[in-house]
Amino acid sequence: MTETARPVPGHFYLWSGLGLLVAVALYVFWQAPQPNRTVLVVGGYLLSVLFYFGAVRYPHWYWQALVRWYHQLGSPRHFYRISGVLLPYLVALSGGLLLVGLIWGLAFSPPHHEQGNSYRIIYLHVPAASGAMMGYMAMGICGLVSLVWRMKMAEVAIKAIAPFGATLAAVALITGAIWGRPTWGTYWIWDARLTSMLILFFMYLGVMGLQNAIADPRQAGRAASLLSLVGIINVVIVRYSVDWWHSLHQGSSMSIFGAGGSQIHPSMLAPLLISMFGTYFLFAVAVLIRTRTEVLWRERRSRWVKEVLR
Amino acid sequence: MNPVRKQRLLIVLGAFAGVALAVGLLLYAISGNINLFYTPQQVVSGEAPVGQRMRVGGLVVDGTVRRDAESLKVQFDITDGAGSFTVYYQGILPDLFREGQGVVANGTLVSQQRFEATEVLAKHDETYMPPEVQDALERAGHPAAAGGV
Amino acid sequence: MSVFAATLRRELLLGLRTPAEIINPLFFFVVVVSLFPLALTPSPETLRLLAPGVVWVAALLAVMLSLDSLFRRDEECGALEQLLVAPGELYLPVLARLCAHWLLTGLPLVLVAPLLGYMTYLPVEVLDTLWQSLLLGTPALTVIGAIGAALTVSVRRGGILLALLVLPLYVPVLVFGAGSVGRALDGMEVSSVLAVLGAILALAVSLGPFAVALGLRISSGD
Amino acid sequence: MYFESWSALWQMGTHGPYVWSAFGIGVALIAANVAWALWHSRTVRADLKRQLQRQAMQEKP
Repeated sequence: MTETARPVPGHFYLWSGLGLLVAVALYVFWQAPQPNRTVLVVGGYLLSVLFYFGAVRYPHWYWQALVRWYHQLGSPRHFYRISGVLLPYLVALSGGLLLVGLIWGLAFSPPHHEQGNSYRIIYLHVPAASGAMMGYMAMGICGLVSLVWRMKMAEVAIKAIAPFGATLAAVALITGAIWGRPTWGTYWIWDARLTSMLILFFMYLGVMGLQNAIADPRQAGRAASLLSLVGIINVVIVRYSVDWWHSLHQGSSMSIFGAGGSQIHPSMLAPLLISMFGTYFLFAVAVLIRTRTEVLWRERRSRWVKEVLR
Repeated sequence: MNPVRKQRLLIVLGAFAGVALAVGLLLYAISGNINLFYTPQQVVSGEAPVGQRMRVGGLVVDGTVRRDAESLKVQFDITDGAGSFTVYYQGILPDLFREGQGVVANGTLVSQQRFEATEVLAKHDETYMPPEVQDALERAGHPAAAGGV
Repeated sequence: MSVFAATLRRELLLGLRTPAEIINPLFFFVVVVSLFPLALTPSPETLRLLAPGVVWVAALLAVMLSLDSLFRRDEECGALEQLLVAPGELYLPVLARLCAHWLLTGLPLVLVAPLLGYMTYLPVEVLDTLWQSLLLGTPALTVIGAIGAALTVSVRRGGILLALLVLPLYVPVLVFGAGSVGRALDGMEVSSVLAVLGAILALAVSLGPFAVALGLRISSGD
Repeated sequence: MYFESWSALWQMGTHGPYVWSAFGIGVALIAANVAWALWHSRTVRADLKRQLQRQAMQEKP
């Protein structure tokens, strides 16, 4: 599997230089809000370079690595080993980022020009909400993988994601309610975002309930896979339908990030982004802990578990 | 083609037709006038139907807010720079309601100059900045400081 | 296509033989709607405002409660096992079952809805929108709910669980269904909202049976 | 630090109760979730170990 190092060909520089130019031009002329633009353009460029090296230049190595990675992830034994190596780093990373982000947001970032200090709830609220949303998306993708390729690890992952996702959704709802009190004058509004987060919370509960109701783990896993896949379509439709519904009845103008995009001052954006990434890593930590437990339990009769526990 | 294959093909074609129908219906729905949100310019130019319930939005014109001393009645003009009209409302205004700020009102357009609101919502500003930055922007006469709609 | 017709005929005949399963959801619908004037206020203005939501929520709950009988009987008498081991695609028999179930439980709701709308003081012009929206909405509710019913068919006493799974999935249909009647009440055009309901129905009918069939296979431990 | 003193940080103008209660509840919920996962992992491991030992005991004699 060792590929002899080939010299980087000249036309690579040509194409990547052109790509860089296009990226810069996009960045300059694009009308999107600034932080989104930066992330998208830089991320897109890096991804395209990765894709070039992987899929175009060294396709053989790329596919081999992908297939091997997929198989290792799909095999409980390898997953247990790799996740055990990864876990301490993830714990350190998430703990560090959350500590820095939350303390920075609470004590060091400036207050909001209209809301004063109450806006500081954003540093917990937005990471929790986006984590809950991304968690459901991940669950839906795992559902697809488990239904199409019958991959055991994907079923286990769904079971592991649901509890933490539900907790994040609950945290987003509670902190949002507390934030709403000083800002809007009420704990609860049937705003599009709040309503869809509430539905998301219910859908997490549904997946957990279905998991618990079916005794056979394989069957429970596949049932939850189908439900989370159907749920993903629902989450998208609910998001739009509630928006529409409000354009019929009352304003969804209270939402924080409207269609016009958000403009957050860098002194507030930095801690927000840091605590967001901290939350994502914490999500990974929680999912890995639960997945490892479940894997050990499901594979308890196999030899490798006995060796691990010894 | 054997019958099982044929049946499968028919089912898949049927499902595709269903999805295509759904997309077509959605496109039809989007092309219709769903949005009931009107800007002051549309109201003044007569695009907004008089006598119907709708939602309007704009900036509160400086110095036009008049509160009734005895009751909760209040009136103010809203504008988007291209036109303005008067909103009449009875009730408690939200905390973020200010002159020069964006508002959204639900109610009925009685005439092209008179909107009777049943609900007034302060437009929550989408910008997040510290007060010093806001002051600096205002001093520089930056339009964003006035609060977008 | 003969599979479809045969299954539809069989299911309709079986359903007509147990009229309680047809009458119970209908009775539930009527009783729930007529409870609201007693609980809230008999004043026409208030009731008229609330009527779209009340009628729609009652119809939604009636459809959901009727789902319990959708696969339960088949499961108990072993017809479901037979269906799963039979050669050919599950899509058509499943679709036929859903059609039969809707014709027996959903259609009566649509037919009786104008009467209930009249009793809750909806203006006569709005009654058209009411039954049209229910005609488009209730089959979608049946199909979406059937996914949940298929997943919980092997769960004993799965009624509450079914509600937990299905009610969040019903939100879009409810929003557009009650929204269309509300718009008609405000004297606005409703064709675009009805078109969205139609789109949801088309999507549910064309893709839903696949999910239901998969759910049945999963529940049977396949 | 943006605030001049610890008490100012605690009070945050008038918004202290809101901010601190939101952070308290949110962080407590998330921490409880992770703690629950850890506790569950520990009990499962202990159970499996005990099972293994019992099996080993049975096999020896």
